[in-house]
Amino acid sequence: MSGQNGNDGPLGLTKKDFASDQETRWCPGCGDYAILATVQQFLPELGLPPERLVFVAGIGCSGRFAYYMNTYGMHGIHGRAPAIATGLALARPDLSVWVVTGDGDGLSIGGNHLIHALRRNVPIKILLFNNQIYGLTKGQYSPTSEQGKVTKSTPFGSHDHPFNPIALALGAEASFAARTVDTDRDHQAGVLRAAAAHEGSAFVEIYQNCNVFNDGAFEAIRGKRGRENQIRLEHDEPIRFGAEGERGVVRGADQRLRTVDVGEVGEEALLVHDAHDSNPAQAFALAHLAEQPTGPTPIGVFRDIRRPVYAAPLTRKLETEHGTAGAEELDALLRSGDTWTVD
Amino acid sequence: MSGQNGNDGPLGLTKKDFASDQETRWCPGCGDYAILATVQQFLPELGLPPERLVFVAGIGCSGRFAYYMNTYGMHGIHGRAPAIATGLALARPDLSVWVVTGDGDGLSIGGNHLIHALRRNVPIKILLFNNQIYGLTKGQYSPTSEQGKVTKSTPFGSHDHPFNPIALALGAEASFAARTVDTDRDHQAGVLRAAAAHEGSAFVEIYQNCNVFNDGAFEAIRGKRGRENQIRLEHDEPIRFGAEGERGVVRGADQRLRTVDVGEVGEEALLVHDAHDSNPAQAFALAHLAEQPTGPTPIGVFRDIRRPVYAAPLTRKLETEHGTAGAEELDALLRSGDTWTVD
Amino acid sequence: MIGSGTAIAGHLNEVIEKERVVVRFAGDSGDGMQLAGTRFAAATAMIGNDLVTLPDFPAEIRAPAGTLAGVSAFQIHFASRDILTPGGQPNVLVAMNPAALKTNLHELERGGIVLANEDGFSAHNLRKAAYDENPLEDGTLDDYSLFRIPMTSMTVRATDGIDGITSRDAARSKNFFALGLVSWMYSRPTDVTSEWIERKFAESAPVREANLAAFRAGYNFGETAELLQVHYEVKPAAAEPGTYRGVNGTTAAALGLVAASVRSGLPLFLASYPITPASELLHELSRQKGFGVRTVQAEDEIAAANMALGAAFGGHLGVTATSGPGMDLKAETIGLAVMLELPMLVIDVQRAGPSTGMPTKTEAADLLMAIHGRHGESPLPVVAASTPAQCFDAVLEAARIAITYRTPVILLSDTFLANSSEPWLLPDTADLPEIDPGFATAPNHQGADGAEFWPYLRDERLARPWAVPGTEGLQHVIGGLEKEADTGHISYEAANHAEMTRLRAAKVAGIADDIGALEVDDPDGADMLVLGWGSTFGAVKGACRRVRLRGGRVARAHLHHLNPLPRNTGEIVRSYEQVLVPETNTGQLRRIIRDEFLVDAQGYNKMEGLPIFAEELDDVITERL
Amino acid sequence: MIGSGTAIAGHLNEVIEKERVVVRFAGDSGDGMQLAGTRFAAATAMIGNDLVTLPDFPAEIRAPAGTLAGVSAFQIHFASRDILTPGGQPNVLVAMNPAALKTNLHELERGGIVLANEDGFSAHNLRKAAYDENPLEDGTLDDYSLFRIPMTSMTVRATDGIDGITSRDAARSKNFFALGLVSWMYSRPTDVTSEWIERKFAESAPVREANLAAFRAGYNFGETAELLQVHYEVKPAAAEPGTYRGVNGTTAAALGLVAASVRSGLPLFLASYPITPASELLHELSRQKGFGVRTVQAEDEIAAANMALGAAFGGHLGVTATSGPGMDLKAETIGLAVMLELPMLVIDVQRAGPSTGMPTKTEAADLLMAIHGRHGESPLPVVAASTPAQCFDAVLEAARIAITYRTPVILLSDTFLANSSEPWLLPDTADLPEIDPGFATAPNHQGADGAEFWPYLRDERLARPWAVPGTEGLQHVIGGLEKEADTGHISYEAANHAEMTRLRAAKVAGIADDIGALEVDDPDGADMLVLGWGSTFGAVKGACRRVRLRGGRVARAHLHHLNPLPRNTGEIVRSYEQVLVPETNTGQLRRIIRDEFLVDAQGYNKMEGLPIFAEELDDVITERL
Ligand SMILES: Cc1ncc(C[n+]2csc(CCOP(=O)(O)OP(=O)(O)O)c2C)c(N)n1
Ligand SMILES: Cc1ncc(C[n+]2csc(CCOP(=O)(O)OP(=O)(O)O)c2C)c(N)n1
Ligand code: SF4
Ligand code: SF4
Ligand SMILES: [Mg+2]
Ligand SMILES: [Mg+2]
Repeated sequence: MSGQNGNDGPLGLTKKDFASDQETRWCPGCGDYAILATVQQFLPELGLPPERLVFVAGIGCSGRFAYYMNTYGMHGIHGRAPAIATGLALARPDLSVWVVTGDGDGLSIGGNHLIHALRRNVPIKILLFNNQIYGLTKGQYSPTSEQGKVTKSTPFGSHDHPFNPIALALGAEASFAARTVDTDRDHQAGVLRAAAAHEGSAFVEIYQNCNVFNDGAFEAIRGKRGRENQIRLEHDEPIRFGAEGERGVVRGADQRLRTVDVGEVGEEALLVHDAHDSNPAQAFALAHLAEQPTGPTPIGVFRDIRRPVYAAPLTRKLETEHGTAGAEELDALLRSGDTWTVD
Repeated sequence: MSGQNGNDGPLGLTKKDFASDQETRWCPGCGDYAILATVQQFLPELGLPPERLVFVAGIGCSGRFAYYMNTYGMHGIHGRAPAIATGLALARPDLSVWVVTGDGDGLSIGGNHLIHALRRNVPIKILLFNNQIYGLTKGQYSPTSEQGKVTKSTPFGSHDHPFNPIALALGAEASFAARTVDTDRDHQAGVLRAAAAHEGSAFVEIYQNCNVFNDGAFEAIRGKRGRENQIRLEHDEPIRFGAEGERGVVRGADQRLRTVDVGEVGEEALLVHDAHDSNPAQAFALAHLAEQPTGPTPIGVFRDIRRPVYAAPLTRKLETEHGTAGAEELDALLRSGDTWTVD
Repeated sequence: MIGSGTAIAGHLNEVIEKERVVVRFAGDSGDGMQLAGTRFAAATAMIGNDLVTLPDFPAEIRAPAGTLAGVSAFQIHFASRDILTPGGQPNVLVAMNPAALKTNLHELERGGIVLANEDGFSAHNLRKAAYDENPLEDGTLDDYSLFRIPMTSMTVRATDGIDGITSRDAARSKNFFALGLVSWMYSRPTDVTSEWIERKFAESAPVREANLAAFRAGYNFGETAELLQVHYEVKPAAAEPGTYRGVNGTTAAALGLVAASVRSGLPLFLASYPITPASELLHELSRQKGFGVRTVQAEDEIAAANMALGAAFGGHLGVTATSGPGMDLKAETIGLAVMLELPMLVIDVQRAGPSTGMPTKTEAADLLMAIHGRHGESPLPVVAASTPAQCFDAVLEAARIAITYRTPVILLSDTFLANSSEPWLLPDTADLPEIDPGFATAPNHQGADGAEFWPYLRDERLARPWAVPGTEGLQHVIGGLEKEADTGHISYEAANHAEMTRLRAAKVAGIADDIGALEVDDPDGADMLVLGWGSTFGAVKGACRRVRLRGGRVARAHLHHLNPLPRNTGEIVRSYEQVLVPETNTGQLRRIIRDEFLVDAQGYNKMEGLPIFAEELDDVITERL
Repeated sequence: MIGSGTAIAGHLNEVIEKERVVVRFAGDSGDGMQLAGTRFAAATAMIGNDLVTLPDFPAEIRAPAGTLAGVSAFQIHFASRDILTPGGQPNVLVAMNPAALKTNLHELERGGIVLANEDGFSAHNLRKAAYDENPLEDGTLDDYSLFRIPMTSMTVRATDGIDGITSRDAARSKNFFALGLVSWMYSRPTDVTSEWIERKFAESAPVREANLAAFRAGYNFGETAELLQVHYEVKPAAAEPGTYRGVNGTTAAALGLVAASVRSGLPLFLASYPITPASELLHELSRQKGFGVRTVQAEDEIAAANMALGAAFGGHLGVTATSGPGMDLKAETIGLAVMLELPMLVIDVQRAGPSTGMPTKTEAADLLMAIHGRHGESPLPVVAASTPAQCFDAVLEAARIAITYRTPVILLSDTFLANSSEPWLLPDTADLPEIDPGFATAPNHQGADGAEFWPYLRDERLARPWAVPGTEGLQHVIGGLEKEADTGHISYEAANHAEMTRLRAAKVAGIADDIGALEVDDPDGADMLVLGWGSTFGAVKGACRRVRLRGGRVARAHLHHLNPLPRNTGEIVRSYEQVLVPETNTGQLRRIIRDEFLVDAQGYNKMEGLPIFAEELDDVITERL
């Protein structure tokens, strides 16, 4: 399918049209390389020329991403990318605005801008590279690090209960929330496709391996047998997983979601995923099926609903308004209200 | 019950022991007065002398609260009260630390500190006075204002989809989340009691009427027939409401929560509230039973679970450690590592 | 006792001509004093007096009625010649209740007129204002001309019979009674006000009628009343011909932004977070229709600044406005804008005090912060407005610099400028400066393998090319890391950092060639120069005039550009024996002048949350001459 | 070509005595150069040489191996007399690969020694470093003494036979080979290093053995090799008697904080958000056991500052540390602390550039921001550290001022001080200043209805009482709104604001009586004063010594307190014809001196992300004398 080779963009653009000439500067083996490759390969699908795309990045290893794209880009300050992107997207609805952030950039210092961007439903796509660590600053724990994490800043283990990024996004009224894996090219391309198609803000958490400071954090769903632990959510499909899809998800009598052997409960007992459900409760329950990606973990699109895009009609109105008003209108404006004349 | 008259504090303290001599400066009729009275009346129950309590307030009409308490207090800067309180609570576990904030202070500028305080589970009690408006700055819309709100800053209506504070708190891993109403003295006292008893951070949303800039926002559950719209959550009790409790909450076949006539479905079909459920999914679903408090709306304790309090054991250790180490230990510390002597 | 009603009996309805008058309306927040004041100002402007007004709100939203904290006042200074400040001591004080009298009396001129609403001085209100005795009776006012007028009851009587109006409603119209009375005292035309009432309350007949009745009653009372036999006339001021309107600094700034948008062709994008007093600009622009103005209420000041910067990257005129603590929060983003070299306008409506301070009071103590308040060396231009109406030009100038030089600019205003108003001689749009954004549209460098776009290849002004997203072939990435000169690639190279530091500073310093010289007003070769900036303009000009009227020799100059300073500033300050810098801070411009020019500039520094008035400055100058 | 191995053949294993030597180890980030350098420094300190080191990390976490961006270097300057800077031009350069050679060669002294790891110069690595020719062969090094040594292969051979070690692992030990070689060259003792290796790698026998073998091999190679027949000796420096340890600025600051906690009896509370280079302080203190030290990694710098402030309100020594952009974000909270008048320590480890700038490079351009970087008038004391070890005293002094005067204090350090190290003569705890928090424990005012506590009733130093929660009867509320003098109640009263503004300023200014006078080092009555602050200390002292050795007359003084300045500062600067202020900014202290004292101070300003070195400053002074 089209994510495979970037050669089929409507404009005949290919992966290399979206790659800059800058030398990549991540550690050898970093998961960021895989994400970069997948994004560059996917973008031709959008049918937009590179100059219509903007990547706004925060600070962190993830933030370097912008330099490697042959699009417009801004490498802003720590945690503020969603705000910068909001301003840009509201000013320029003709652009496709993407945010690249990290678990520290987006969830620690930038948490407030993230949740407000999501509730506002501004048309920006937010890619959060979650490696559960601060990479650029050489290995402190992050808001997604598991409790008890031993890092440079927590030599005796961290005390913080981590965020579940998807749950946080849903709690913040996100109209689109999804999760994918750095090295899982097809799945990632599928999620990017859905995010791009979504009107309004889209939140995409990407499990990303930091092989220097937090190697193997996602081994359970990224490693050799990882596929078996990936509970891939597909809209309107019963939720099942495992090597032969022999496992599934049901709601137990205690009202909670559980994983079961399909054999035992039967196919029809399985929960059917509804990504378009206007009520976020079910998606939230799925997000909490796994507190940490150390066992079976849902990935894919948790939620994708239609909701008015922030100020969309007004934005169109303003676009047409601007320019029509010139010197004459300005003179009139200045003279509005009580005026008097001296002669 | 004990909330009624403040006369029965274990220390024989009464309401007035917690009231300062400062003249209250809220608008006549403001809901803040009712909250102040209830809190002052409730506090004697804690069995703590006033000097052991600290109220850390943000900026806003709500922030004035601190001045009216005869406890220690800090009226900080806009949005930062949870961070100030976190520092104080970690430094001084012997104190009972309360935060007073507003929907703008706590959810707009201060959103990040709020969600991080909740996930950390620091022992602070956060009272968020939600009047769905910016009061002190004379009436701009807030993150909890309904979409389309006409205010000074949005003369043609706001474009923002509001936060659901309880849902946001649950998305941020809050171990305690509750909602109550300014004028509902007993219910409010009950919620405060539960919050005080909870170990770790407690988030309490209080619907508060701003009769000057947003009068009647909570009429549906605060007005004359308001009681009927209050879906009062009680742990282990079936969830029912209405004048004679004739209405209730069930989970429909579509997996969603619904309100029904108890008569039709029968008592046993009703959802039983489990505030101690380690999984926040159900509490989250209840939070979304009403997007705005304009009809039947759940109030009370949504969630109240035990989870390790941030660094509690370490804090105890540090307390004993400090002071034991003096000049001798310091000399030893300075001389640790490779040293050499010149003579 | 002097000044009681009877004392001035005798001369019947005498008309005394006055050159200048200061009237202050004071009452409870609920008494509608701001409204009465504004209407009085409107009528006054109409008949061609020059005027400056100054509202003074309570800090509390609605402090309990009758309390000292709840007093709301509105002062208007009007004259038959151009005036420059809202006036120091009022000549007339309208006091609707004891609290209003208590908080304002000490500022009234000795022998000044007190118009007291007798009905407001109930035992209850006296207690609220912490008066043991009734000041209308215990001699407190012996040194003033006191007039006791039962305004409330007379208003109720006047509105009696208007249906749909209870006497409780009726009492609410007493501010129009007061307005009517004062209008008569100063021979203001009644039609302007009556027509306004008709328009304003068109939809509610009872209210309209009640207000009209009260207004007429007050006016007629003045005319007929026995106790008040004298009234005054203030002739029109000789003003430049043209069309005028009354404007406060907030409105002038809002219009300046719209003008900058029209003249530059850039859509206006304002992102702000509410804060007193800057919120008003957000309110004003959010109502603006027809010019494609976009306003956003951000989640905080940091987001607001970043949204404005994002919009600027997209080719809009990105603006953010704030006050006090909000400025602190924008520092990091402003530093980023310095690095990105993108146009961005930061409007700082200064307010009193460090931290939360005194949010509703005025002060101008953010100057050094504007210049130095970011980590590292991050130079940027700073412009300051001088009068309410001049906020229009100041904003336009700040926008011109930002766009032309691709730099964030901090525009300094303050609470006094934002809230007070003056007549504004309306400009013709055609005469306003054209601003050319000069977007980059094509590659600007021939590289080994073809044409390239170098985002930091500068023009003769050292400004970099501004290529907005959507422009084909000019894709580039900018960021906060140090970048290589010309190419804009990331660089940690020692010599390059030195060069870029120099370039950023030189670009800003070079703006001095583009802002004109500092003008000095020195008619008679003085030894002392009074150097002003910001809202001290009126006070300095007024004080100098007063000194000169008494034959004193004093020169004055006013800085609208604080960074860079006009080229001739040093030459000027060095040419005077004394340089006096009046500021509502502890001497911030003074420090700059001393550092830059090694001139022993001295200060007059007022830290009271109030503007500096011509009268007090006159004393200071006189004493030091 | 001069300087090739053969060229200096003849004099066999000759020992040449040297006064001072600068060695730089340079290689790929993966080559362990920092480790080699640190151990060389340790051994050097042990034998009593004086020394200063300077590490230079790449900005990238792990730039691709072999690239220019990936080069990591460590420089050590050691001598038989006290020295003050990490040295300008190295005498010896160890280059483990082509990239290391390329990025460092230009700084090597003419004719200096290059020890190149021949094995590292593969075609692949040459390409990575963008060399077309092999610089070891194309004459690039004709002007230097080049020694080509196959360090990798010799290391592999030396470790051959150690079981559990593949040749790939073995190659990793090559940094110890280099260390051994240089240790021989400068006659460093081997035992210190061997013992350290034993301890450090105790748990992994293979690694331990491999490193030991590599180290010995390198040392023996030096002794036996034909090509390298000369080695050097640097005699111990005459140092004050006492116990020493090597320390960098980060460790010294961390220990200073613990000392301040012990001497004041206040528990230490550090809240920080990670940022280069300040993170290291958080790391260091988070490891600290036994002194009740609490560290918190906050969600951002704003939260960190507020947590520290909250802890301070609770009676802890509240500290927050950051760099660059982090300082911008703390401004609002620092302003609140100024209003609250609570002790709080803000440590700013300055780094290069505005915005994100050059995060791993050094610069000291936050001085004016520290003083003016908040809205309104919010004065606070500023202290600056001068050498790595002096960070201990500077922190202690800053804490003393904060606690004694109830004020936030900004302590300025920088990347250079934080990362470089020097020998530290350890103090006796008993000799350290006692700090008395003097908590308020009882009411301090007799009110109408009994005893009251007034939180703003000041002592003779103008410091307010500090009553911590939990103290019975002293309940009070403090906040950011302006407050009435003495009582601390909210006040918007004009005169009160003026008075409080004066008091806040006077309190800070008064600290000048408590910090001692500025000392001048002027042996022979010079006309020029070199005035330093912060990390220029070593360079200024060293440069002056060099000038004097050549018979030049120059005076020097160093400011540890930047606000307030020592009382005699004006007197001193006025007493010299020339005042030279060297800074790694565009002239921030210079501005202060000019403004305060109207003295025409001149600057030497270096903006290269590097410290100022004695050599270059010597030239500047000499040229201006
Ligand atoms: C205001 C500010 N504070 C702190 C920093 C230092 N800093 C840079 S990146 C970063 C966190 C990086 O973590 P994350 O967002 O997870 O990105 P990663 O490197 O893991 O991809 C920090 C703390 C900064 N640049 N600016
Ligand atoms: C940094 C900063 N930004 C803005 C303000 C202005 N401000 C004060 S309170 C407030 C919002 C108040 O709304 P809310 O938190 O809902 O409290 P309420 O007045 O409604 O109780 C704002 C914007 C400020 N004081 N500080
Ligand atoms: S530190 Fe981790 S996240 Fe950063 S580049 Fe290296 S591997 Fe990737
Ligand atoms: S503005 Fe609203 S919230 Fe504030 S005091 Fe008045 S009524 Fe209460
Ligand atoms: Mg990360
Ligand atoms: Mg509110």
